[in-house]
Amino acid sequence: MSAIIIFTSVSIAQVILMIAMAISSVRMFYGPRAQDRIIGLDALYVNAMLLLVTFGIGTGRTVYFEAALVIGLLGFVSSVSLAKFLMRGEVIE
Amino acid sequence: MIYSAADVPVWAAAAIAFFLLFGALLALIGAIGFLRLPTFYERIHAPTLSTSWGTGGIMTASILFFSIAGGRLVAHEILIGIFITVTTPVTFMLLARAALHRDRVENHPDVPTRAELVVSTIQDRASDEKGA
Amino acid sequence: MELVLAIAIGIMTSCGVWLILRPRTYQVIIGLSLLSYAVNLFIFGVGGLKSDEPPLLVDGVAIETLTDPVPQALVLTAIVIGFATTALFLVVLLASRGLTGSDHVDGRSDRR
Amino acid sequence: MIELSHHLIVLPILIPLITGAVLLFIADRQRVLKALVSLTGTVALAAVALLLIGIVASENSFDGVYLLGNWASPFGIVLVIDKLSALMVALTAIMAVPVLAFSLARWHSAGAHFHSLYQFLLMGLNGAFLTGDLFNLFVFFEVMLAASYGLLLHGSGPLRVKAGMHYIAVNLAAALLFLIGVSLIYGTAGTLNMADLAARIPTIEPDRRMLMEAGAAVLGVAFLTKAGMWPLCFWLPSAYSVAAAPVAAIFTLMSKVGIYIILRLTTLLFSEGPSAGFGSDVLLYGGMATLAFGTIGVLASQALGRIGAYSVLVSSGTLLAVIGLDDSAAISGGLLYLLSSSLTLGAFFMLVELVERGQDAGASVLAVTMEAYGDADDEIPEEGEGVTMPGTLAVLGICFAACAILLSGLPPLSGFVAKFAMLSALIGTGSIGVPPTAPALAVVTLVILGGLATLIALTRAGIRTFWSSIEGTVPRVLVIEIVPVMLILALTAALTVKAGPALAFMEATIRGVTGPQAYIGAVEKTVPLPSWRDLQPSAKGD
Amino acid sequence: MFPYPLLTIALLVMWLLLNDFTLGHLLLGSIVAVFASWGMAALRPDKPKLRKWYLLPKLFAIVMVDVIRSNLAVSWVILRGRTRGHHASFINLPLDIDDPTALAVFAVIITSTPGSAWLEYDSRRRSVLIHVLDLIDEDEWRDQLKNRYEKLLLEIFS
Amino acid sequence: MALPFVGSILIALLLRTNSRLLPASVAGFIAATVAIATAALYPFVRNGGVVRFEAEWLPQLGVNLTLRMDGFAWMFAMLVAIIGLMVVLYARYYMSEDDPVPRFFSFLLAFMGSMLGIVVSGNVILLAVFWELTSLSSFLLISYWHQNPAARDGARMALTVTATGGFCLLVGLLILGNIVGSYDLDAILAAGDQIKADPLYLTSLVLILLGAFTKSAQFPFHFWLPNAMAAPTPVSAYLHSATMVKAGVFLLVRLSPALSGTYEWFILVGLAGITTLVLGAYFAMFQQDLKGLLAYSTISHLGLITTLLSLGSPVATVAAIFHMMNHATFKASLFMAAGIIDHETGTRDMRRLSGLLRYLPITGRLAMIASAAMAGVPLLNGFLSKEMFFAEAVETHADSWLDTALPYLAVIASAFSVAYSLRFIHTVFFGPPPVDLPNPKPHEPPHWMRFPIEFLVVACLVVGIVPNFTIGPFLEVAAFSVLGESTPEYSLSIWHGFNIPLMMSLLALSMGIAIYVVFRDYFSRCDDGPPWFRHLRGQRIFERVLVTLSWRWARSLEGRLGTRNLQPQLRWVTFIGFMAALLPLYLSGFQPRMIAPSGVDAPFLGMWIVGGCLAIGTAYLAKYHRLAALVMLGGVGLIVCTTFVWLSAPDLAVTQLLVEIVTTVLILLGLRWLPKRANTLKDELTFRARFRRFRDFLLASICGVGMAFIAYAVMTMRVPDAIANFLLENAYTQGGGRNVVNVILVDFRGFDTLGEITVLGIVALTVYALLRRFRPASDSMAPPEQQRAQSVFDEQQPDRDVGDTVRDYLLVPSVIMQWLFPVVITLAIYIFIRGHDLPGGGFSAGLTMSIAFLLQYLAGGTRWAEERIRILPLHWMGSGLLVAAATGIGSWLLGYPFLTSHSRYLDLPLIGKVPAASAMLFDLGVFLLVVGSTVLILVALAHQSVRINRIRAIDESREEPS
Ligand code: NA
Ligand code: NA
Repeated sequence: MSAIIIFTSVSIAQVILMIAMAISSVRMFYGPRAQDRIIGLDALYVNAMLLLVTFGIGTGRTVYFEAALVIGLLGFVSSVSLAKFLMRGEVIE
Repeated sequence: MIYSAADVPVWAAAAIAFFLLFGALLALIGAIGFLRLPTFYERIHAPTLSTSWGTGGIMTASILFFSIAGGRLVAHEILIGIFITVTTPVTFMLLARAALHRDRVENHPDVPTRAELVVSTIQDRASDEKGA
Repeated sequence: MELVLAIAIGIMTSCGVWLILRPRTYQVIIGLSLLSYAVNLFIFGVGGLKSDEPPLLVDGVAIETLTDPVPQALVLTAIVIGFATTALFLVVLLASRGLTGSDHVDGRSDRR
Repeated sequence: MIELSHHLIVLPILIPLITGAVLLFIADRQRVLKALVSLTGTVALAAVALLLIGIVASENSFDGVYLLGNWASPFGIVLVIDKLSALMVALTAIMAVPVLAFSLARWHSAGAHFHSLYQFLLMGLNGAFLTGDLFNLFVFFEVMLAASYGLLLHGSGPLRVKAGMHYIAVNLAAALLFLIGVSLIYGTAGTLNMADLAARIPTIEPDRRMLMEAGAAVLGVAFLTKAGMWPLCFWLPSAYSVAAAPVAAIFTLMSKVGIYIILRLTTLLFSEGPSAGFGSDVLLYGGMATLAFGTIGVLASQALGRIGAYSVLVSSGTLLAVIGLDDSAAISGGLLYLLSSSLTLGAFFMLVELVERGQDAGASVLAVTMEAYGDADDEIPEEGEGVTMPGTLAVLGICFAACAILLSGLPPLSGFVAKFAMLSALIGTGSIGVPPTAPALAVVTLVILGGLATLIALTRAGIRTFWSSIEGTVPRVLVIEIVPVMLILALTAALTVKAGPALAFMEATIRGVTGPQAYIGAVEKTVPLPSWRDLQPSAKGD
Repeated sequence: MFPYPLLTIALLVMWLLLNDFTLGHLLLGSIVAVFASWGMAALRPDKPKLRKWYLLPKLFAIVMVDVIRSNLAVSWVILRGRTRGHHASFINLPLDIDDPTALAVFAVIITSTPGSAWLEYDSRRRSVLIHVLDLIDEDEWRDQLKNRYEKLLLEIFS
Repeated sequence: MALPFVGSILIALLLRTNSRLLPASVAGFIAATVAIATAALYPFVRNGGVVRFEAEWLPQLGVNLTLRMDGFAWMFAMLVAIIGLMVVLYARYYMSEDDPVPRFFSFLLAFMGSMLGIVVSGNVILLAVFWELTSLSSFLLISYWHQNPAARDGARMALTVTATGGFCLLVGLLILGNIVGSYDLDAILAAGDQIKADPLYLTSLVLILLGAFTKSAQFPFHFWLPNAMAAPTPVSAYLHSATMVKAGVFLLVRLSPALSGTYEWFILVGLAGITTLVLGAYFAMFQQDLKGLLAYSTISHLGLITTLLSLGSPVATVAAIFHMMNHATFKASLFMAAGIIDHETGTRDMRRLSGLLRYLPITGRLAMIASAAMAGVPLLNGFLSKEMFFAEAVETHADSWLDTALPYLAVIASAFSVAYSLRFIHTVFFGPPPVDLPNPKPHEPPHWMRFPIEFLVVACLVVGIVPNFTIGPFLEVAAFSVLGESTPEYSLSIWHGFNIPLMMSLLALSMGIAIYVVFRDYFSRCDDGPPWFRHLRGQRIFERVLVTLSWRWARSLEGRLGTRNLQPQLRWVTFIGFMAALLPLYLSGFQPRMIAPSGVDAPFLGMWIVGGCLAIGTAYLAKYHRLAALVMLGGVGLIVCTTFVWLSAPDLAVTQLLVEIVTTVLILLGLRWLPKRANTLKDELTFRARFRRFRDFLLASICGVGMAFIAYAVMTMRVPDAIANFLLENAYTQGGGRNVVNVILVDFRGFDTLGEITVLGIVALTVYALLRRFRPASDSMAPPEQQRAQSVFDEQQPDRDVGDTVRDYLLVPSVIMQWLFPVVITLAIYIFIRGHDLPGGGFSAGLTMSIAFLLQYLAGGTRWAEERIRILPLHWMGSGLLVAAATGIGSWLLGYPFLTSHSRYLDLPLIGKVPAASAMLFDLGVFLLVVGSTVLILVALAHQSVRINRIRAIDESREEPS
């Protein structure tokens, strides 16, 4: 029973997160501004991270955690660089 | 080590399912908001749904699942929560500031210029002092 | 799964090939990146696709069910080398741009 | 315990690696120390290579398989030294010393980290020659390529950067094909070890084998790009002609890596069994096309550097066509030709720089890089230390003539001997009474035309360079620059005199590679040492 | 030796969360934590004057609750769609805190709370521009920001 | 025989001497020694004997240093040696002090050696070797005065023509070798019938004849010889009359037993010979240059010899050999005489020369005798052989029009030769004294300079008068060695009665005189070259053909078949890559198996719908929206990363993610230096552009489809016995790790990893080296517009300083990023340590560590970061490589191969068992290198912004004073 509950909820959560990712990627394509695209990427990262965690719950393994952890801690680095590039035209001054 | 969902009691499974769906739905709402809100400054509020309790919900679900299925506290998901909370604002702040800069360069009417802000700050300070 | 991944590889290959045939250096570098994604997934795929059978030895899990680790190791090497060459190509295109003043792959001056 | 001498096999890879790594600790300012370390490493490499070829040549029983990490053959990576790989390693090492010496006159200080890159290039070359594993081959290919990118760009300047970008782009694409090919082979044959692959081919069921062959073909495209087969070769003339002289000289070996691997793999995988003869037509006609294109290019070129670069194509085309003809006697001659043409072209590229130095053409490339902007971190020191040689022009002229004779295959130097050995096998006494085949005759014709074109082009260019210059400014050449050139040319002379034994060695080499059984047997019979882990059972488990 | 004790402890906790709670990892984690805090020391950041650090949990709790509340609020705004509309606006807020770390904490709190975003800080004027998604009563917002968070932060970072 | 080469080198070593005597003496000594040595061999060859010498060279290919001297070779060798000696003697006086004499004698001896080599080769390949050597030495000798353009061009032409012929000859000989099975001359000569019956006979014959004809200047390859007259006269005398040009006919004689006697031989050789004979003589009459006249005469005489050889009859062969000798003697002496005239008067133009007999009485008379021999006047040697020629000409050899026409043509050519001989003598030595000579006071040369002419003229006379007592026996021996048993009976006497040949001789003589008398005035006035053909000069045609062929056509072909642009190259690579995969499958009829696809996972499908769209979006936006393309590329990378997680590759996911991050930052760092590109300027789509796009689109599409097809085919294929099984089974028991991927990376295939990190290191070094020289394009020099706008803003605000905006902007982020520094370091260590058993490892850890550094650069800027953290990337890299290598070498000490890993569990107090594998140490090396390289690359790029400020400052300070 609990296996079914968990399996079902994980599956639904994954589909929902998938849809969220798809929506984020729409902004990545249409913008209209670079800022929107970058936030889209950031959102994509976060949603993907969540997806990975749900995947971990679904499989009952902790080995996929590291990927999520790396996104959580370092995923922002690329968006920060992009953001700084927008603001200053240069990433490292 | 592989944790089996069958080892989890039903109440816990229900709780896990709740947190999972709660988190996922927040993430989805955030995404929808991000898509639908009309201006950039409004749009940046939406994704924080998934970085705050969206993440929170799913991390809680994960902590519950692994701790209960494994029989001992597994809480490293907290770290993800903390990291996401600390790092996402950095991007958003920088992007918002960049947007502000560009809007000011383009003389966007809705965006306050620094001159206006200086005036309002002085007024505020004055009123604060009055209040004090 | 196989079909989905195969089509995905195909799409990335197409986009990558299209881009590396373009005249701007930036398009070429993006194309090479896309192509290396495609190729990495391709290498990864030759071992067969299995979900949730990572090649980690855990007591009680039959070895036969695990995913082939060799392609994974190859992909890791390929990722590293791909990263290195992307960095290199980037710098070379910068140098070319600096020396010729153009970002055309043949250093031609553009109609700007 | 294995004998210490067995470790010799891995040394051609390790010596340059360690030398290159040690060089990283030495600051650029300490040029002399850097040069000294680099030279020491290269000389040590040459010593090891000679030792190896000596062992391989003398003993038939030499156990030439090295199990890296003590893993049994198809599971780990093996290094295999047979006569062919020993020959290539020796060629590399022997070329490396004079070329490095040449670079010490000025080129090594034309940019940062020349010596490290040079050592890593040697490492890549040797690794590619020695490895018995397809993916490891990819890795060493990349080591070699990465180092070659660096070296090609050494000295910078618009010409080099443009050629470098094309070179890199094409080779990146080829590297991707390499990966596709290797992984297809793994996905269909389940192994990466070349010997194991050869042994498995007969047992693979048809549809897997078809896919495996497709993989091999894709892999072949990568090698052919490196070897410079038409129409995958357009990057080569530009890259080789703009590279710094010592770099171009050592690059001549790089196109031979492609040839070496094609020879190795065709003999190993496609010489018998169900896939026999796979791809040989492509090699034959591709080789002929390359030969023709190279010939046209040689004729069309005015600059000596481009003539040299197109000669590389001529050389590649000849070898590919000969391999495609699949005649072991001709391939033996081809090996001799490979040796001779590599040495000659190496010497030629260095010579070109010396010769053109008087004409300001080469100097202008340097001058571009000299654009100073305040930070003088790497200026190229003007030459002038040391005494210029007396009779410089005469010596240069003699060397040039020797190169022209060698490249065009005129008697009596090794260029002729090698071409003769090939042609003789294709139409000569090798097959009494059996008329030569039409493709063989076509190859012969192209080889002869190639030689003729080279002769015409080099005479034209040589006359213009040495005799027509009115002002007659004698280039200032240092002893350390001309002696390496002469040394390499002396080697070709030695090859001429000792042509008989040399050819005998080549024949033995080819006997060793035709028919995969010897190679497969050598690899299979090598078993790992009893494991350290097995010796200490207590350490097992957790 | 221990330049940032609080940081070192936090890192140790992080280590233990990542690995198992064993004696070995305690030891190893301590070494790693000390090593990493040396790395921090090398950066020579402006050292935060952390005074009442024990108030941090209180701040944390307040924020958690506020975040949940604003999560729901913002969700509502989004789901309601355009039909009803909302009132997005900029607020300029003069600040009393000037410690960089405190400012950072403040910024993180504001930004990670859905519905408000930290846009621009002006060091000369010591004021910050904040964007609010659905501004119903500006004074209430100001009040909440100043009294709920800034005051507490001022206490923590003297 | 090696002697001349030794001498050549010896003299080359004397290059610096100024003396003319020393090199000449050495050369003379060597020539004399050769002559004496050869003479000493006479007893051995006299009775049909053969002297052989063999040294091994290429035994496998049947080519050894086989020297073989029979009578014919002996005779030729004597000729080479004696005339060589004479020429050396002559040259010793001829060469001026200003010339680099040692070089001359060195080349001359080299030539002599090569020529002797041809003569005594007992192996046809060896013969070909010496053949080309004569071409080379001839080239060097003709271009001896290389400051003279004519000498250069003449030399080049001679080399091109003769070397081409040489190559043909070589192939022809190779085919002969194929027919006979040996390159040995004796074997080939013995296999005449076999050769003539072989289907390849004609091919071989044509190729060999091409060799012979080019060397012997037969029509239509004759044109190089007159141009070779730019050489010093001794060279002309020696090479271009007496010896080298004889090599061709020598070869014909040599191989005649094997090749001659067929109709093809007769037609090919005869046609060439007769044409050359007639045309050469005809052309010679109209030459104004003394040496030109002699050169064409030589051509004509060579044609005569060739014609004789075409006939195939034994007597004709004897006559040919005889005429070779005769021609050598009189033509050499005539050249030397011409050389003296040139030397004394300073010109060789017959229009300027006149009445020289009064100044050069002896030389003049010698020349007259030699000319008479050339014209075939009785009592001289030329008469005898020409008489034999006439006798053969009237006989029928092969029934054809050629045979019928031969006697008439022979007489006509002979008449021409009388005419030009007469002209030579009459113009130069008779008539009024010359006016305005460059050298107004010609006089007889030193006696020893004239001696060679005297010697040779005496030889002409003696042979002409008493042939049987002089040349007779030797000719007999030579003829016998060629013809063997079929050596004919022939008579060398002067008087055979009034027969047809004599009538022909007389007719020719009188016709020749008549021609000269009639056309005398025309000859003395006309331009150089014969009428009608004057403008059709071989040289010019040759040059034009060469230029067209080797220059224009080659260039246009090079352009057509090759490219110097990148796009076509990449198009080729992708196309051929596609074909390489497709063709084998198509040809073998491959069909993918349709296994039931393992159930499609909805999120996975969704992921790739997103991923595919992002990829297409990337391709679409990459041209005008670089940043957008980069963002979307990052999205694709993220999807790839989740795919790895989904499909059981957590290690790959982590690595991919980290690489993704670093790559994005890298490209952003680079984007700063690329030009701004606005999409307002759309390319106008010409038809060409449309077509190109369509083609590329097609190529991209088929590549994609093909790749998908193959990917699907291989993914659905199961390999039963892949090596993976072993690796999975032994990773823990033997490799000591539970993460099999990591065990493969650091143990099973650790060598790959060693190479891979080297690649990364190399690239970092290259990036660094290249960026040290980096100078941005002028439009990227200025600070980005955002920075400029912000600075302006700061300046305008009364209460702000420049830089305040950026300071405020980064205030909060930098605090956070600083605090993250130790956290990321901890994460890096964590990833590193767990790698062996769980996902992670040195590479991911290294990348994480470098991101930690990167963040500090981002937060505080380059200066700020470098004031605080001193990273020495090169040392990290060096240590990484050394640690990895040392770990590998460490196993040697235990007697194991490189990189054998050793693991054990250490029992530590309090902590318990701790795994300690040498593979961890190796992984440490990886870690160090990755950190070093990544940081070096990023920092080198980041530094450009700092550097640009410096450059800008310098530029500004430069501009200000001016
Ligand atoms: Na917010
Ligand atoms: Na101001």
